[in-house]
Amino acid sequence: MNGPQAVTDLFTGDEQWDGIAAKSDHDEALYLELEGWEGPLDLLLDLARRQKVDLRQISILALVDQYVAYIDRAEAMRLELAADYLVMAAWLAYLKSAMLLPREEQEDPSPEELALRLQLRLQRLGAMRDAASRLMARDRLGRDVFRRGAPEGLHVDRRNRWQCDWFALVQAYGQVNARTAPVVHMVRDRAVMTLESALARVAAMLGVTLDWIELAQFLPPHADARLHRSALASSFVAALELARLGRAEMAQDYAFGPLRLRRIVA
Amino acid sequence: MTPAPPDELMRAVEATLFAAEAPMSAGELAAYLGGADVASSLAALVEHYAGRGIEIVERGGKWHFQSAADLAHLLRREREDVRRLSRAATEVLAIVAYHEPVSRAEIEAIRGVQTAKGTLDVLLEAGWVRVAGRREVPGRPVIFATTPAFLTHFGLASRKELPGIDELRAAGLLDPVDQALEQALEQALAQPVADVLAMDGDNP
Amino acid sequence: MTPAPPDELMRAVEATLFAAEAPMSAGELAAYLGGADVASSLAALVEHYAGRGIEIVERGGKWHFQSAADLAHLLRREREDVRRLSRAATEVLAIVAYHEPVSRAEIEAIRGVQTAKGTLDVLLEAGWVRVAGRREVPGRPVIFATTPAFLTHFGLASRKELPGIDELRAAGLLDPVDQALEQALEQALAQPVADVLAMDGDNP
Repeated sequence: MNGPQAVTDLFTGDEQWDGIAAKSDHDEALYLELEGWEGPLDLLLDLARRQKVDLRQISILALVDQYVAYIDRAEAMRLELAADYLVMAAWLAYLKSAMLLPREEQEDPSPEELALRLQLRLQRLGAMRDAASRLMARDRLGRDVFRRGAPEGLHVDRRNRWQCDWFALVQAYGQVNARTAPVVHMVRDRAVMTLESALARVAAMLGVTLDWIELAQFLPPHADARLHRSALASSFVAALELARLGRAEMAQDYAFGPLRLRRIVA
Repeated sequence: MTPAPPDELMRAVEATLFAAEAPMSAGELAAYLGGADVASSLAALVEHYAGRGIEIVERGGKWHFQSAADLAHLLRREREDVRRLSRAATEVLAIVAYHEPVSRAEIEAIRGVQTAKGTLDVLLEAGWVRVAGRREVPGRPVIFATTPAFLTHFGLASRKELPGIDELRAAGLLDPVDQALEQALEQALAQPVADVLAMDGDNP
Repeated sequence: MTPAPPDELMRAVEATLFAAEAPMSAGELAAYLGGADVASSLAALVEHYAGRGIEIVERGGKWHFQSAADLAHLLRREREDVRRLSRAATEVLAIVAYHEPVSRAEIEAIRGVQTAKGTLDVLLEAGWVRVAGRREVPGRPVIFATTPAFLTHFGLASRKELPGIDELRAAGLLDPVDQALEQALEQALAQPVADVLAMDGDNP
């Protein structure tokens, strides 16, 4: 509100919606309103309303006559008519003649159906036009009812408080360094006895005697635990290989008992 | 009736809604006020302001203060921020509101006339109509619906409050013509011929 | 106390002041309302609103509505979200701290990956990193350095207190990448989902 104003000045009403009901019945005025129609259906609706009956009871024949008469008058007054008004006039004239024809000569769809369709369309348009009037007549915000003129407004200032600790910082730097430092791959030297050396060793030791020898005796003395395990596995496979070749025989007195080996003399 | 003095939550809801630049939903209010349950405060405030010069109203799920409607004669003014709508635009708006979601072709079928592009644009720009997706039929036409701002502007708590919508629906006036025609023809078949003719209005 | 129902003039004054875009004097109100005597209405309104969430006040002879003074904190709220620095941001911060002043390209060279713009923004927002001018090389890239707030936050008297490479190695912080990655993954799995997302996301 910009300063005071007398109430009387404010009560000037609202002209942005002047409604449709207030059309004059006066003929001249009616014809001059031509530009105000939103198309032929709109004009038909207004003419129908002039019958002052419920749209469900409207006489389609009378409406056709009214419309055609209206178009004729407008043409006589040399008002420029858009083509769709003339198309509608022609269609209505066809509808009227079909409705007056004897029934057996009628085509499909029947003129009654066409008339009913027109009537339904008029009803729907009429309903929406009334609804629009009622909607516009409501207490509208900013016209009839008002929100607060000068609201303070609500403000939420959002701020982030970032968190990070010393360890995370230093660890991150360490990881960056570790990630980007050149990486050297080294395979560690491991104490193993290969199958070849085990084969040579077992064969050589078998060659010395014809007696049974326990597998454990083939293993290198004083080997550390990892070499010992490797040597045991390799020597066992070597013994199996020699037995397969027919150069040695194996014996074991009971399950998990000591495994013995003896040379076969060819 | 001696109303209880306002409690702190009610005062906070009152002050927040009063200061807000836009309508707020109960959820927004609650979030703003640290998760409080604002429903009973809102109800108490509505009651408190009933009959006063200003009131608290709910429109499309959002709450705001506004001046009492019966004081319109005092406050009414022509302002640029109230849109002047052409007759075409008011009809299109009504059709969208009562039929939503609705395509442009459906609007034109009801109005019997092509709708100028500008007409829908005005409603979109006013923030009363929005594009509500596409209809999954051949051509996938865009469909339109109203917005919460539409409800706010026209003082409607929801679309159910659209004037006369129940009667229109009951009368079948929100159904497409084809559907209504079928029903009418079925009814007509069940009636004697004379009635059909009377219905079509043979008498000049 | 049973308040009298508001009379019409009081309602009019209430609505007019509410809708007014600027404070109004009693004289302006009276003129607006057709010459009515608004003094008693204003007094009654002041009394009515006493203790509520909103109030009517006079300032320099002009009247206006405002939210209750004790609720002013509601109108401007500050919300502080505590957020963990993402892994990427932590790395960038560490690089700035160890190598400052350092350009973005140099940071990327050290990290071995591209750095999202938001990552440096976060550090600037946190107040731990500042723009420290430009490097006088072709392109004159912006260079970054840490701030006193950085030292304060991490409890450092100076940057010299940051552990050296040898110390990092001794602490196992220079372990091969895959191992470090595994650790990070384990940590991540032990964290709530939200934290993991925060760790991965550079942006607030």
